[in-house]
Amino acid sequence: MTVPAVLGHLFPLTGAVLVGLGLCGFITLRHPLRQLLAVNVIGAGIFLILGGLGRGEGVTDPYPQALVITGIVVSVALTALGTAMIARLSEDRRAAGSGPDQPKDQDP
Amino acid sequence: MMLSAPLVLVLLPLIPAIISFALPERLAAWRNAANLVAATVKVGIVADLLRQVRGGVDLEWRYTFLPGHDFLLRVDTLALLFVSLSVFLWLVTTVYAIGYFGRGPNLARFFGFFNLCVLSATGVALSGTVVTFFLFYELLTLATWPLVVHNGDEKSLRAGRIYLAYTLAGSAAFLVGILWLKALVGSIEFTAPPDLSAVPPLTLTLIFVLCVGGLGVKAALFPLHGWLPTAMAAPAPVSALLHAVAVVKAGAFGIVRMIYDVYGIGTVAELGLGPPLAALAAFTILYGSLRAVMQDEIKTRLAYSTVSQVSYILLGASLIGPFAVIGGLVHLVHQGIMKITLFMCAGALANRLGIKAVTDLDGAGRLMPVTMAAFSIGALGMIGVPPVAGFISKWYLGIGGLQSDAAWVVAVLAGSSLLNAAYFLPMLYRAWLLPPPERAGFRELGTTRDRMLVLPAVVTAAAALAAGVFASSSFSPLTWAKLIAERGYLQ
Amino acid sequence: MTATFELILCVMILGTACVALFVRDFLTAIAFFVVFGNLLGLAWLAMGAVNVALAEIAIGAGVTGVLLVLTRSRLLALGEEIACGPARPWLRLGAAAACSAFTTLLAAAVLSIAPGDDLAPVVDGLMPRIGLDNPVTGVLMAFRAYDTLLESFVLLGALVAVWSLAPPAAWPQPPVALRMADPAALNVAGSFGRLLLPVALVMAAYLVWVGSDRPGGAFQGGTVLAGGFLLAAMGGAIGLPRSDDPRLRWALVAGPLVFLAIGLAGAATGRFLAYPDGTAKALIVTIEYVLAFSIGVTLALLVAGPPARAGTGP
Amino acid sequence: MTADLAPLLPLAVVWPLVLALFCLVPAWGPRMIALLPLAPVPALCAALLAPRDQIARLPGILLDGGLVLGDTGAVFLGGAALLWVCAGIYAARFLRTDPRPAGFALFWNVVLAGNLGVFVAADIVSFYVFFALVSLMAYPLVIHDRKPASLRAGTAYIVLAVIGETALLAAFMLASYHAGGSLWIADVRAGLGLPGSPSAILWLMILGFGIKAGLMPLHVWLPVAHPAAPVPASAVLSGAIVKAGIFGLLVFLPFGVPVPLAGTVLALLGFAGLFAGALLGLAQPGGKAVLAYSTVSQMGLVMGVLGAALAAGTPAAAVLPAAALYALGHGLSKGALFLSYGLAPWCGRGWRRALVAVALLLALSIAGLPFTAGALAKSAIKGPAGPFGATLIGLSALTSALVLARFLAVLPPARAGAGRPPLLLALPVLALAGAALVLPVVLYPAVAGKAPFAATTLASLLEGTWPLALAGLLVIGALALGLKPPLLPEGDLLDLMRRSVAAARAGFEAAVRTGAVSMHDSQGRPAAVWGDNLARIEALVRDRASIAVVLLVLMGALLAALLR
Amino acid sequence: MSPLDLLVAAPLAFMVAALVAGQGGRWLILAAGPVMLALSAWLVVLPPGVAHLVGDWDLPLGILLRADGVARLLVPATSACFVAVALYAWHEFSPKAGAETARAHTFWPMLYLMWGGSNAGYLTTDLFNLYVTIEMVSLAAVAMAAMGSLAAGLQYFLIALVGSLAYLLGVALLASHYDTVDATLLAVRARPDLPTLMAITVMTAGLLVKTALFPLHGWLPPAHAAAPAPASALLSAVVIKLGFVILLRLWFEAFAEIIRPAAMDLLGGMGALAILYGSVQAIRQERLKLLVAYSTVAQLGYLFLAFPLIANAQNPAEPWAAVLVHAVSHMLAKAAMFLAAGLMLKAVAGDRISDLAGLARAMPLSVTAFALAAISLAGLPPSGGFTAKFLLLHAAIEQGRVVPAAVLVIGGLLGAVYLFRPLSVAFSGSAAPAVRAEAPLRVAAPLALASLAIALGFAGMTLIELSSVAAPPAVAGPVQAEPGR
Repeated sequence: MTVPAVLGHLFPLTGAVLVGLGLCGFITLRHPLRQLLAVNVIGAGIFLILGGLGRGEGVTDPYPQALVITGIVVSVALTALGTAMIARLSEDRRAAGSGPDQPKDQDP
Repeated sequence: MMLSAPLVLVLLPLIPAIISFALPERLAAWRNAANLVAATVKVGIVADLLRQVRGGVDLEWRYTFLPGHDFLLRVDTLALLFVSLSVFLWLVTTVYAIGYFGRGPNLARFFGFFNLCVLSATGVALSGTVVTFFLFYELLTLATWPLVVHNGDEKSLRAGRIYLAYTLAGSAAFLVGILWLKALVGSIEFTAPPDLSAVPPLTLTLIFVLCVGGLGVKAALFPLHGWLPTAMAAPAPVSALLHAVAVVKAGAFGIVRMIYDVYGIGTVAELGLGPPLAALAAFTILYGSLRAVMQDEIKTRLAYSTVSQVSYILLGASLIGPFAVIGGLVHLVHQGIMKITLFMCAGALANRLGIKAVTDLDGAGRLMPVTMAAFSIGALGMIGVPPVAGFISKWYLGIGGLQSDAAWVVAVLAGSSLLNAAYFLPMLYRAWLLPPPERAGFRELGTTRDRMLVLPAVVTAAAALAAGVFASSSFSPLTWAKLIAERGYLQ
Repeated sequence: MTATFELILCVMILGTACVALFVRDFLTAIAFFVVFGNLLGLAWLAMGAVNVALAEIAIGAGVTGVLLVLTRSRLLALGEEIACGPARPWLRLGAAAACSAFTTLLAAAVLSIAPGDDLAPVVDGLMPRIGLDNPVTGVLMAFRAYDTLLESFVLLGALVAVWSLAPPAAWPQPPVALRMADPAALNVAGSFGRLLLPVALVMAAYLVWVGSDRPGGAFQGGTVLAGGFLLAAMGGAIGLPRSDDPRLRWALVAGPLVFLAIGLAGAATGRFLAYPDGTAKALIVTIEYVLAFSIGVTLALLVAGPPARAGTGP
Repeated sequence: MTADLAPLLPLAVVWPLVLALFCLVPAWGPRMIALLPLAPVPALCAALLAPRDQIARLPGILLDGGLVLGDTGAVFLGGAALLWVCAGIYAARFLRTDPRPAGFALFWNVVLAGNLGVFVAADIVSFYVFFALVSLMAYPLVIHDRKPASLRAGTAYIVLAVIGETALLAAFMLASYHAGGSLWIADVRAGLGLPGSPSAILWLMILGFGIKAGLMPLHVWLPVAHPAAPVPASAVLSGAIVKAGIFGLLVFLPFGVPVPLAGTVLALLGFAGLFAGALLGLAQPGGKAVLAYSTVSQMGLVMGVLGAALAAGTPAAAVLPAAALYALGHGLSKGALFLSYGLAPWCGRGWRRALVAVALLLALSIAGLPFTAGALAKSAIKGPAGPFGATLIGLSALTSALVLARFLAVLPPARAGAGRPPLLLALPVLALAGAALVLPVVLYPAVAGKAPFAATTLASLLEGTWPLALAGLLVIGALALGLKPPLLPEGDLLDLMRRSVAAARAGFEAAVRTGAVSMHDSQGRPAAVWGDNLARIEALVRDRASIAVVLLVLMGALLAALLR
Repeated sequence: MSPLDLLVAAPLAFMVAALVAGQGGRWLILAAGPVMLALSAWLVVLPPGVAHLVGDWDLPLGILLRADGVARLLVPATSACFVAVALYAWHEFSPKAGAETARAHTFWPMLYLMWGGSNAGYLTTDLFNLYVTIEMVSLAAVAMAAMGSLAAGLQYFLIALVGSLAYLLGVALLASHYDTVDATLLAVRARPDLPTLMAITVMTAGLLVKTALFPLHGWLPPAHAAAPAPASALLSAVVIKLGFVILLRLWFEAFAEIIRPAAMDLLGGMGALAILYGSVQAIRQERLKLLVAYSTVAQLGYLFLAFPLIANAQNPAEPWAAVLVHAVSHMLAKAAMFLAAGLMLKAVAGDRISDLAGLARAMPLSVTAFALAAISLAGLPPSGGFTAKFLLLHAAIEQGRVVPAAVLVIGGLLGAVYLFRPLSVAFSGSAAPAVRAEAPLRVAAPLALASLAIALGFAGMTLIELSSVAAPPAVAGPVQAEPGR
């Protein structure tokens, strides 16, 4: 295997590892905000795979680029919603006087 | 009209059903009128159909429901037997229900579902394909459930639960059976029994067990009868119709269809399915009677009696002989008329005198002689005392058993008669012979409502008597059952 | 040389990601996450994807970072600790094993895909029909304009969703004030914001303009604009609007609406989201400007969060 | 006879039913009791005038049935109608103060219709219907006074009646089937005589008819039921209704073909009843009970003869007329005796002596005093009875005489102030007694083919008299010594049966209860455990991290499945 | 102009309008309802094979919109649901005391966003475009779920996010591998190699999370049960269907040729477990809305149980139709049930099943709606649910598959058990609780939906014909499709 061939896969492989890391983080981290961060890492990994595999001679395929940009915007929109929810939940918990600690998955 | 007479017949109860659901309580009189008119019209239509079918006219209405599954309504002799029974008893029960409830709560609901129930029963009768039958059979379950839980107390709710559990499980088994059969031999119409020769006997037997097991739930065949006695929590008009026509008969009718129109007697005989079924039916007959003897509540006793009596039909169907078929079919009608009489009377007693248990019956005959007279005729008919109709059924069943080399049938019939006597006669004894509790100023037929409560039972009791006395006249159930047997099953 | 650089870059990306995920202190985590985002931007640059790099740095690292920081401070103000969580050892071990297996499989799959810009020629072949030079913008605004249209609505929807979280009494108050608490800092930020807002406006306009031909475009422009708005708000240069302000609402919907209207106009003349010959560039630029403005406003408000009762700020 | 008299047969049956319907009309019901004597009139006419052996078909009724009047049937019909007429007259007076006249009239008429119908039915279905009517509808007559004793008696009656009905139903089904599906009695009887016919039919018939006719171990209802009914009802029960059972045996048993086993058993049981019935009757305190046991005894005689004839294969022509004659004589006499029992309290002074005289005459006739109608009947029936049977019959005169003497002994005393009995009560007694003493004599030639008393020899005279004389001696001796008979409860075996049934029932109920309790106990608490487990599973799958883990596992599974 | 575009564009336009209109946003349904229903009708009657490329940009790049059987069945049903839910929500999400509230304002734009998103999802064949549409729908869904319980909403949000990303990962792999994400092109190009299978795996898994197939359903019951009734209705009826439709496109269109029977059986098995598990859990619930939510878990199982049945059928058109009919009737019935449940619970001011006593008298129409919906959900005739179950059972028996047949039967019975329990309570008692009369529209909405679900039972042939329009080859003909070869 020639070096450029490996290089061609370098970023996608990094992306794959990022996906795995993010997933591991999502499983082991309990706080929703941290899980949100983990999700963002997964997203970044996916984008790297998508973009990295579209890498050609010197320039990257515009098609995956466009998809990645769309993806990034969607993911920031969702992250915004997520953070807003986390903050509001915390407020509600505080107002209800329950412990601010772990999000409890109790029945509504 | 001529072409779609079956459809009209089936859908007619929809009109009073909708009217009943829609009318507010203060227009109860209009609701009652609508119900009565519809019931009467239906009797008229059926009378006309009886004439036509006797003349050999065949009416059907077909609609492709799913690929390979036709929705077929067909008027044949067997269908008409069931339909005539149901329309007649519908009319009677409508009158009775009006008298029974007066101005109670939930009546709009009651009459609405009552009509749906009749719709389903008519549909069951007129179904021309197995799938059509299944549709109405299931619809029947749904339409009767609200009637069973009508009273809304804990007992009714429990009864409703048990009823659903049994019947839905039954129809599920039935559905599996018919789909299995369909997968093997294609679409199944009653008029054209499928060619089963290519199917392995074991498979056929299994399918038969599934179907008969499924139908046997409604027909209250022995291990599957548990729902029926608890369903007694329903008000009397419901029990009456449930036991006489709608539910149990649908199951029995379905089994008749399965044996004669789907499998065909040849196949059933080849597979040797008749004797086990007959044995089971016989066991049910005796078991139901035995249990009935032990009950104190009147309606429960009647319910076990139904368990026992409906199996007469199955016994007749499974014996596979001309007389047995006739006996089974005619019992379909006779049992209906007699049992509805009993239930209506029981309801009247409970409604007017608060009598629910056998031990409360003391002197009921003195207080409500007309009701008790009707009850007595029904009870005697059940025992098989001639000339009430039950005797005719027993006669044909017995001879049919002998024709099929099953002399034990006679013994079963005899045993059942004795047991029937054992649980009916004490009731008559109490009612007629023991002194009543003091009830000042009680009048049985004081108001119109009273009369509507009592007279339907008199009508059906008279019908039961007439069906026996004039058994061989040209419009008797027996003659019709013979016609069915001749046209269909005696080749 | 390039290879070494890229290798080191990848290692750093992985390292920062690890730290961002698993470090105990959440502020550190955020800091590393922002660095991670910027490194990713570098990676995109290394791949020659300047458009993505811009978006990643502006949105992925910048806006997300701000969001995380703001949320953290809100939670802290409410007394909530953002702990790593009491994950049981066996869970960690299992998760690590499962994720490694997954990663291995994923890596194997990735390795068996040959990288290549096979679609680039196709795109290039189509570019003349819309009269633009930047193929990414071409894909975004023409070939896959449908995606972009829906995406603009996703962004709008996200804001509506965030608004829906408003406590009943808070509607239609502005979001929590972003003003800095420290007067000195506020002063600095205020002047900075006042200065930066026009700059941001100009820069956004420029980014959109060049987007037709060189890297840049509506999203990047919108992000810059949002950054300007946010800084200005922090410095108190501008107040955040009430959510029932009609001007605000029109500003929010203007971009998606214009996009949709032009798309429907295309449908009236031929095909949904088709640009009539010769008008493509003009229409695209129009859409991009309005869209960039709306995106800017939307993003800024997304970061600001749901309407809140006065006095519940950080 | 002319053909236009044919409708008399259906009329004979329908007319009482019409009267019964009138009884249902509230205003008329109580007055219908006055019309009771009219009810059997068409039947009486039919018995005399209706064409013989000509089937009157009833299309559409039951299973296309029909009515026919045979020779035997005519004797039974006529005798029964006569008895019913007399008893009707008696009842019209006797029940004048009864609290439930309408009900009595109703069931009287219904039972009458059934009783008459049995004698004229041409097909087994009609026969069965009429038989059921007469069996079951007699129940209200038995319990008419509603006294506890009557009710108990009624219960015994109805239980055995239903068993009998059921046995008959089964027998008829089998018989009809083996007669090739024919429903005509004639065919059925012919079929029964065929070699292949199952013996069960005969046994069932003996059971069914035997119950009705009081065959020995099945007779238990009779001594309690007959006395329980009002006097006129007792009279018809004992005089006419039991005859339905005898008639059934007569009509269905395949005489002419030897049926050794069934015949012998029937004969043994019958003759056992002949003596045991009489002896048990001696031990009864009540007059009506004594009469009832006498009936058991007399019917035992007839059935014993029938059994003997059946076993020997005696042809029907030799059996039927003699038995019919005997039944006729017994029916009328027993009716008269019952009525006289009811009459006794009304008769003061000389009237009582007259009554006792009539009763004594009747009793002696029944016992077979020579030159009485009873003696004629006995001599006629000895023919088919065979030598052994004839001896037994001869001996039975002793017991019969004793039991009837017992009856005379317990005849109730006159009421205070009783004088001349009411005409409407006395007339029927006289008429019946007359008929009982005359009619057999009149009919004897037709039966025996010779003039009555023609072959009377001294030997036969002695043979007929010595038991009676012995009886007279015994009675006189007993009276002289002041002996009292041991008192037995009515219905001998009945009490025993009742007690054992009660015990069995209690045991069974206890067993059921125990079973139910143990069923309840065995229901454990697996449901709760299941619920807990399900809740735990659900809590697990609701966790985000677990979902992610599951997701990974699922991915692995999917990939594995896809790669397979 | 084509309904394919307008079905997406119109709701988005209404979203904009609702956002701008503020207080008056709810009035828009009066315009949107007829418009969308008309467009749906137009879609149904389009000639077969209608499809077009957005902006006329050709395939490897462009996006194909298509009016196939799936869309023709699901779009009208979705529209019906939305219209009914909107009419129902009319009062609930209205300005209080003349002033806008957050919910009253944001509910309506989100409703339209969800509407547009689901329509877009049904119509497109582009896998990346589908990603955007599921995000549109999820976003609105999360917000609606959060209206009831923030905790449940957050849970839903995070899990859905993971699901979306898994799906996106697959799309990324496919896009790199085949240079297209169009399902119709992939059907031609796809090869059974590791990246493709990996992509199928992660996409499927991600979508299963969104569709809440057992054992990935944990997020669903709390979220669906807590949300306000109209939101619950949309979540249970519409939202989860989108993920399922994408799965259909993947498994029977794009990768029909390379998916092996074992995978089909795996999904079928999970479906079976879902039916049993969901039903058992539903039986155990004491709260009405949780019961209905678990019923959704169970009902979703049927959709997956059908997968192996379709794949192995002699005539796959029938089970294919069955699965679509089931989706449609579940949509209608479940929406109706949630709405009716909302009315009933509001009337008694409780949330437990035992609170419903006597309601059959007090609010017969709502109970009727609930009952009709229950009939369809339990698969009792005559109803769409029955037609679907009937066809599935038929297929299972025809193929001699005992386990699916048994599960279908048992599932139906369990369904009846849990659905008739609340009804039974509603029928109980003899006194009618005093209940404030509801607005006719609110009462009519669930009733109309439930009646539709029942009415579907009478239109079996039409539904089957519709479902076969432009069906993928794997499910079209009577020719045996050999998945996996």
